[in-house]
Amino acid sequence: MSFPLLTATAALPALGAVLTAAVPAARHTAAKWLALVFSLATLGLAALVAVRFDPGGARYQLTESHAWIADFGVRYELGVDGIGVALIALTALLIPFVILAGWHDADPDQQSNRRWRPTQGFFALILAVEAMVILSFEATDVFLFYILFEAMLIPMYFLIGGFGDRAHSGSDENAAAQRSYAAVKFLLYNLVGGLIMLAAVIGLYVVAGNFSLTEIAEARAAGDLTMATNTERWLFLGFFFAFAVKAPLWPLHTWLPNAMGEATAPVAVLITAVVDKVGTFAMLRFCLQLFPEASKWATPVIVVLALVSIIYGALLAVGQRDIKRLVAYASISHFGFIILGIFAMTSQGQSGATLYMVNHGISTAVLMLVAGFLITRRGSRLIADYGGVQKVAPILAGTFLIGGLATLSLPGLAPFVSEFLVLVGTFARYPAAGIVATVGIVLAALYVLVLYQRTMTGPVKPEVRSLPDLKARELAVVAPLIALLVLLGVFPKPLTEIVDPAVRHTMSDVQQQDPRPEVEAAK
Amino acid sequence: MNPVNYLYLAALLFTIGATGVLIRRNAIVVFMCVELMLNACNLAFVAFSRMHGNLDGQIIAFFTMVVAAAEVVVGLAIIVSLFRSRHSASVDDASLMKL
Amino acid sequence: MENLIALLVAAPLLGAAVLLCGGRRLDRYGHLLGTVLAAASFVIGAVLFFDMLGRGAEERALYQTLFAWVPVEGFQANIAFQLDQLSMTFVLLISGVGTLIHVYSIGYMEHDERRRRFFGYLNLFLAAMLLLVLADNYLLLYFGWEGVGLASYLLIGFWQHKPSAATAAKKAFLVNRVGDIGLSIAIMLMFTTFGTFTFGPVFQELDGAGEGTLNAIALMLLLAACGKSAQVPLQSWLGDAMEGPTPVSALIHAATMVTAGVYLITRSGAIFNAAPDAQLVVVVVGAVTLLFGAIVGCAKDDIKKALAGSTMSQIGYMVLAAGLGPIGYVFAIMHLVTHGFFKAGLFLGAGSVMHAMNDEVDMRKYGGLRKYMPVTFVTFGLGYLAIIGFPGLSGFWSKDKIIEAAFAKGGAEGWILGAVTLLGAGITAYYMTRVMLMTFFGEKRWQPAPAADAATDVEPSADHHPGELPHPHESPKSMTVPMIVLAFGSVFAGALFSFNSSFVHWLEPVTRFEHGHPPVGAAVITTATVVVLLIGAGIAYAQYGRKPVPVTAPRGSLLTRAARRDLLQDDFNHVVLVRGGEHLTRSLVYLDHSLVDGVVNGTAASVGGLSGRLRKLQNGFARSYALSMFGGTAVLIAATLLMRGV
Amino acid sequence: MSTAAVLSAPAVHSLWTTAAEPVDKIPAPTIEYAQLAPILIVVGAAVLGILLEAFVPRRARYHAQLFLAVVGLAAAFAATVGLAASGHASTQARIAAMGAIAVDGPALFLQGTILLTALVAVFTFAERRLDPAHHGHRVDSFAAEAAAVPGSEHEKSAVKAGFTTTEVFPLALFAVAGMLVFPAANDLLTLFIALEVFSLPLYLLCAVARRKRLMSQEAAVKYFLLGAFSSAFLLFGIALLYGYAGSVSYARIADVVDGAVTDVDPALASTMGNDVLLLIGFALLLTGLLFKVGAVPFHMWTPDVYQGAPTPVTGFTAAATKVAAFGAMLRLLYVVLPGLTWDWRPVMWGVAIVTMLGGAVVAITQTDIKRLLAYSSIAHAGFILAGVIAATPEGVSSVLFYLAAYSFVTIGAFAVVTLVRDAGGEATHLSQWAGLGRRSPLVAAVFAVFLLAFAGIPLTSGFSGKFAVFKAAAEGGAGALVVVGVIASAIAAFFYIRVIVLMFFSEPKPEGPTVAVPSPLTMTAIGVGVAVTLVLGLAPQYFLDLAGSAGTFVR
Repeated sequence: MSFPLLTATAALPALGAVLTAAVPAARHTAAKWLALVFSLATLGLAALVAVRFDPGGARYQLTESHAWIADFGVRYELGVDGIGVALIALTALLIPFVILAGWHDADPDQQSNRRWRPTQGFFALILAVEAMVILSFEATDVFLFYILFEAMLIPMYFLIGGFGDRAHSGSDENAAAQRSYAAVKFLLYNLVGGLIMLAAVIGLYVVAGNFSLTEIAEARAAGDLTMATNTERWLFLGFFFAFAVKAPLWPLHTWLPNAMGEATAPVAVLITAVVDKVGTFAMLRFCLQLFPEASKWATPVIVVLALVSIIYGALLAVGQRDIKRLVAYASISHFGFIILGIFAMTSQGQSGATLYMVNHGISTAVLMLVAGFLITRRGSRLIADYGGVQKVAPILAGTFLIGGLATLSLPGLAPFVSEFLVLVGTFARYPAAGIVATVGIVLAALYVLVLYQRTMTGPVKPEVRSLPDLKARELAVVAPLIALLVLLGVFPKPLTEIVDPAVRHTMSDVQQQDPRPEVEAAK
Repeated sequence: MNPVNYLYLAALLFTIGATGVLIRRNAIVVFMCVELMLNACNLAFVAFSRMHGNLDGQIIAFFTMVVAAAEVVVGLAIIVSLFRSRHSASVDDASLMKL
Repeated sequence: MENLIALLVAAPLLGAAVLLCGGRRLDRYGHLLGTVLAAASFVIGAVLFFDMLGRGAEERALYQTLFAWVPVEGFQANIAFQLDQLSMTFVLLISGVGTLIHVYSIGYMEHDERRRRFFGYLNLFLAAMLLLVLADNYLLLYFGWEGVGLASYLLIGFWQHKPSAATAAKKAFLVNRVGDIGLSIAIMLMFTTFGTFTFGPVFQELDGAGEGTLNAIALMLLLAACGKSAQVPLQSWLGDAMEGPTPVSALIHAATMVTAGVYLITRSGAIFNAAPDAQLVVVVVGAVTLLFGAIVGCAKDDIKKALAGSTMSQIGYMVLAAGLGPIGYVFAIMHLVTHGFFKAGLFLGAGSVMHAMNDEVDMRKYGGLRKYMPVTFVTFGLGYLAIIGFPGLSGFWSKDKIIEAAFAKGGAEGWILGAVTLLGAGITAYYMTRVMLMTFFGEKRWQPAPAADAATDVEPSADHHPGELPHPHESPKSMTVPMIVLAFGSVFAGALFSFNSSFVHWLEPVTRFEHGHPPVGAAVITTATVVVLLIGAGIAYAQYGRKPVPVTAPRGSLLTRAARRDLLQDDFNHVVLVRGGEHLTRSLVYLDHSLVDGVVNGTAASVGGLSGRLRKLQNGFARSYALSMFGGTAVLIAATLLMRGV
Repeated sequence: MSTAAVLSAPAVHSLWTTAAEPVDKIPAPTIEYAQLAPILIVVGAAVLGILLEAFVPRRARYHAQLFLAVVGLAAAFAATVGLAASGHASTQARIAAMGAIAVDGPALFLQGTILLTALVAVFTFAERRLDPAHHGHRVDSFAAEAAAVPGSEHEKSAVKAGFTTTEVFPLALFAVAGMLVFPAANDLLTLFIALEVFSLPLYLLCAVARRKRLMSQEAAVKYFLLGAFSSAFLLFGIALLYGYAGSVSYARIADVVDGAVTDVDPALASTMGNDVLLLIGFALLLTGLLFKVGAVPFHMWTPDVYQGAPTPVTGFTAAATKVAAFGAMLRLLYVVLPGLTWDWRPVMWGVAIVTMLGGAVVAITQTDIKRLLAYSSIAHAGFILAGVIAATPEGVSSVLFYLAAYSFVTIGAFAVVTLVRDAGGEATHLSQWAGLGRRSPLVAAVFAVFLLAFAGIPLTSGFSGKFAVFKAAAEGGAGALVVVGVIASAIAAFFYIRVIVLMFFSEPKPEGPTVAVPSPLTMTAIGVGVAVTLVLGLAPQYFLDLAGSAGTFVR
């Protein structure tokens, strides 16, 4: 038996979480370093996964399979395809930066008692989320995936509710109340989604008798397993609902602005850049693969919802007065693009959607983390409280602008590639949808530039006059991410190479072919 | 006499007992009504026993009496201690816990 | 040789990267580095140009593929360049004028503490613009297209502390984005139609596509061109873009970037030729903008805005010419190049004047400057003569050809277009004469410099002395030399291009060329043009040369007032788009909270309310609990019996 | 117990027919002592406990009783394991005590669960470190002298003398004995007797709280009256079934219901034809059992009793009663009335739905942690009912698994409740729990684990159980029930989360309660709860196998 690399990649951060949590209260700095070291080691393992992965090889690689709960037809089955590798890499990559960015977010205050160890808890929870997210990208057993899908809510919930932003728009009690409202909303939305999925998971078992993604897919392809049309549709809806809540898709999105607004910036990044990706990833892997017919059946509605998300999210972003909520609504718009790409059922769309997941993760991380640095300095999330920051903190403003430009999909930065692929892929199948989605890029420019203009330009407000520019630690967080944005914007080939074969498989799962160009079709 | 009539009587007694439980306030009386219900059961047992021509029902009736006696012991102990604390045996007065 | 192409882009890109990431330690040499790298690009361009001249007309194009950019199943986009005569023309224009403006900026931005960054942005612009014209496919072109948009955004808003500059920058980017939708959709259409968006294959496969599709593609490309080239209806950003430093206006908003739309249409000539309906729209857009810009230019008192109106108008000429098809492409590009010289020169002249006048832009507060700034006056004057089409100067050669081509369109259309272009020439003469007279002639109307406005946080520049009258002086060498070079271009470029139809022959392999046959003789048209421009100039002289110019603008006619407000287009935008948009977003924010969230919260609340009511059943009375049990039993019995139907 | 032997149908018959003949010798009933060992050990321990109460000096009683109870329960558990190991759960399953008691898989599994639960509960009964010592005497949760009037001189002197109600141990043992018999009962009379044997001690246990005695007594009265009321229904149901089948033996009734009897006399023929007897009798019988499991609308005693009873007793009642009652219900529905499946399933559907939704909905607005847990237990009863409804062997084993998982979480949760105290005893109002996570992160975290398990979050036993039950229900054709269950779970999640929010995200109040440091007894109880919760959540396979192999009833 070979070394269980995939398990190790997930187990390492889990181990890190346990060890971090166990650090004595007085040694909270040690806890941070420990967490950072573990996250970097995880990144190393993730890199190893990427290296060991052979784009031309089998669909699922580095597979592991062990008996687990035979009674439920559940096995501990892992395996990655290109999409999984890309997202594991994203997760492992972002966590060290999240940790570094949140370095002081959970420092204990003086008067808290000795048993309350916020720092240890904060970093342990982040690592726990990392472990679960990575494992969920690796799971090829539906049940295993479901368990992780649900279980990761708990550490996220504590991260949102327990370590809220110290900057807020109201009084202290108000902030605590809002934060716990946001955490509860996050948990309940996702839990409801998850429970509905649970019903579908059980239904799937009743129909298929086991939870192995590969086995079910093979049986379906071979005709050994047939689902009644209605059954398949109901099951699909059950799965999709959960993923749509997580993603989030309009109109199930309202938890995201609250959660991202109230959480600290690194946690907000964790939500939108990492955890939410599990939802879109699962649409691509589970919805399409398990229920190809129902996926096709539901596509028109989902495409419309995705379009609404794109436009609606962008318009609401324009209307926000709170920086972090603005970024949250922008993310909703972007998730619309991802979902649109997935359900366009073209290779460009799905490759684009996968790339989009990665790129959106990085670009939002830049924008959100810089916004977090800014907010921590000034102690307010309200756009109106800023002005002229560019003058006093040019590097901060510059990095913020780059994050914003990535968000509006400027060519040369990574999100452009993915967004364009999604648009092209959508347009090829649904021209009208492609055109409507294109409007989203104008609105993206609007909310990004309005945000930049109001916060960074114009006369320097007295309150921001003494804001320091980015410190070395903060620059160390942002600079590599920006470099990555540029690299993936100009040379995304390493990513497309591993994603492409996986998308081909998915396309054949749903028995879809790309529409042929008009000229060729005519010949 | 038609054995079914005994059953009707048993059902009647049972219903009277149940109604008593629902409408009487005094815990002792409520408890007596429960006893009445148990005795209605006994009547039914005995009647059925006779109908079927086996002894099971009659033996059960004895058991029921024993159980009823045990219930009296426990019940009265509880009710009496409640009465001594509250100087009232009304079940409606004992409503500290609600909602 | 083709390996040099990438260097064209790489040189300024390197400059941008070094200058923008380098930090303060580069402040002292940054501008020089930027200028040298811009010049390097020009030198490489020149080398490639002479190399190109050495080959036969049909073998001149060079290709270079760097690497696969977005290789996805069925979708192949490369970072690959195509350097043909059309691209070469632009490369020389961009890097040439760009270098001059770098030089000019050394002096112009001398006192700005963020000069290094300014040069970084300029280099970024050059790189993006070169990428735009060198791309061998539409997606890479789009890369450059947005890249110049970004550079334009950064440079318009360079003085970010001024809210007006920040707003103008944002507006420019946004309006351009609207145009970009067109380019995106055009690329998508090409992809679904041809399976590719590389120039060569697309143009070869055109026969296989339906005319409707081609019209759609062409119209989308036109939309993109309208955004970038400030054509009606997306012209509104250009006037505001004058908030940027003047060298920026000269380079980006006069000579190069704004002409990218013309490049796009010319580059896609094959598509437009196959889409006559779309071509008609192109012509109409060009004609409308031509007059629109000219009228706006007549009413503006801000020297840069007047020139901006002129730019719009001149690009209108180019677009119109490009819309005429093979009879016009060459002249569109020719006018583009000559316009690049004289308009850049005019802007630099304007910048020189502003530099001397405490950054005053209102021409009503100039007057009589010819004596104080002789070099500026002469170079500006030559540019003026060139733009109005004074016979023999550059503008004459290129504009005259366009007017001819417009008449040659034939039929009623030909007459209408010809008339419009002629009228435009007259108006051009009018407003340019007005600018000339108000600035350099007449008596001094100088005003004391306003006190530095604390609210806008403008730092006083070195020669900014609040409360004093300006002391106009000639600008330093670094500024005047580029102006002189451009003046040479303004004077001689047209003749050079027209000599032996050299420009036509140069571009013909790329754009194709057909001789137009105007209904009247060329000489007649030329004469008419000269007459019209004399009339225009004469009216202007009558209004502004003979009478003193009031320092405060008179109220003016309805048209004048409308023209001052950009023919009310901004008001329309404000009311419909800005206000409407604000209402829309505000109501959506409200709806998101009350409706989308409200449904969920309402459900939660109603469950909670139900809970509260059900809770009341638990009233603490043992007897009611017993009743519940009794009732439950009854229901249970009834249900059981009912099930059986007993 | 030996009397039950007389009732086995053939024996009675011969007795009846030979009554007139001279009696040479009375045929002695056969009792399989070994197979009944768990029950007998517990009964013996209980009886011994009474004797201890009578003869052991007061100061030694606590330790003696505790020792006896623990040893008795542990021995009984060992006996259960031994029986299961020797195949009595599967191949050797048979009916013992002349037809009165079944020794088979479900019975042994449930008995084992009850015994373990009881063992843990006894630990919490014995906890004496939570309250400060009174007059130098350590005190537990039970009144010094339950008979004394609250606040009277009599009570004070009892407290001063250091009296304790050590009777709770034998009472608990009797209750356990009844619970052991309840799911194993193989005739209706044994069922009834077992019901009373475990109910009556519980009524008393509810009444003996040391603090808040009025509430304790009120809880006892309510529990007693309603319990007696329900057992009357049960008994009348038994009477009707007896009338229908002419026997109270499960096997016989099942045969009569199926029409599989050969010796039909005219009386039986006439009653057999009367399905009304059967159906009403069944409905009444079900009423009695649904009361014990706390299903809507027979649930209303639950919150009041859970709140008023001493918390260790609440935990014990909540966990063990549910196990026993569901065990009996399973046997009744699967062994006695499989022929009525089409009659009882729709009714049970209805009950399950209103129970799941009712419990979850009303719990939302609760303000007392014990009442909240009570409503939660109601909702859980609904989930378990969904498994019962499956009417398949998987349904049985899923319910067995769920019960095992649920009971340990429940006992653990109530054990944590005993720790959070202020001057007035346990601080059960939710507002007092605000900020607990900051004061005592560990206790709060443990309680959060229990709450998450109640909510059915993956990686806890609650999820495994819920999944097993819902899976069985779906496979058994009750997909719609699963959907309702999912909705109810979602509603339920809300209030579990509310408590977690309160503990972790609210600022602690300065005058808030303190968390007592318990003795190893309670720590063990809580530790076992956490361990079982996590083990059954992460690696439930062994226990699922166990429950699966124990899924067949002997008939």
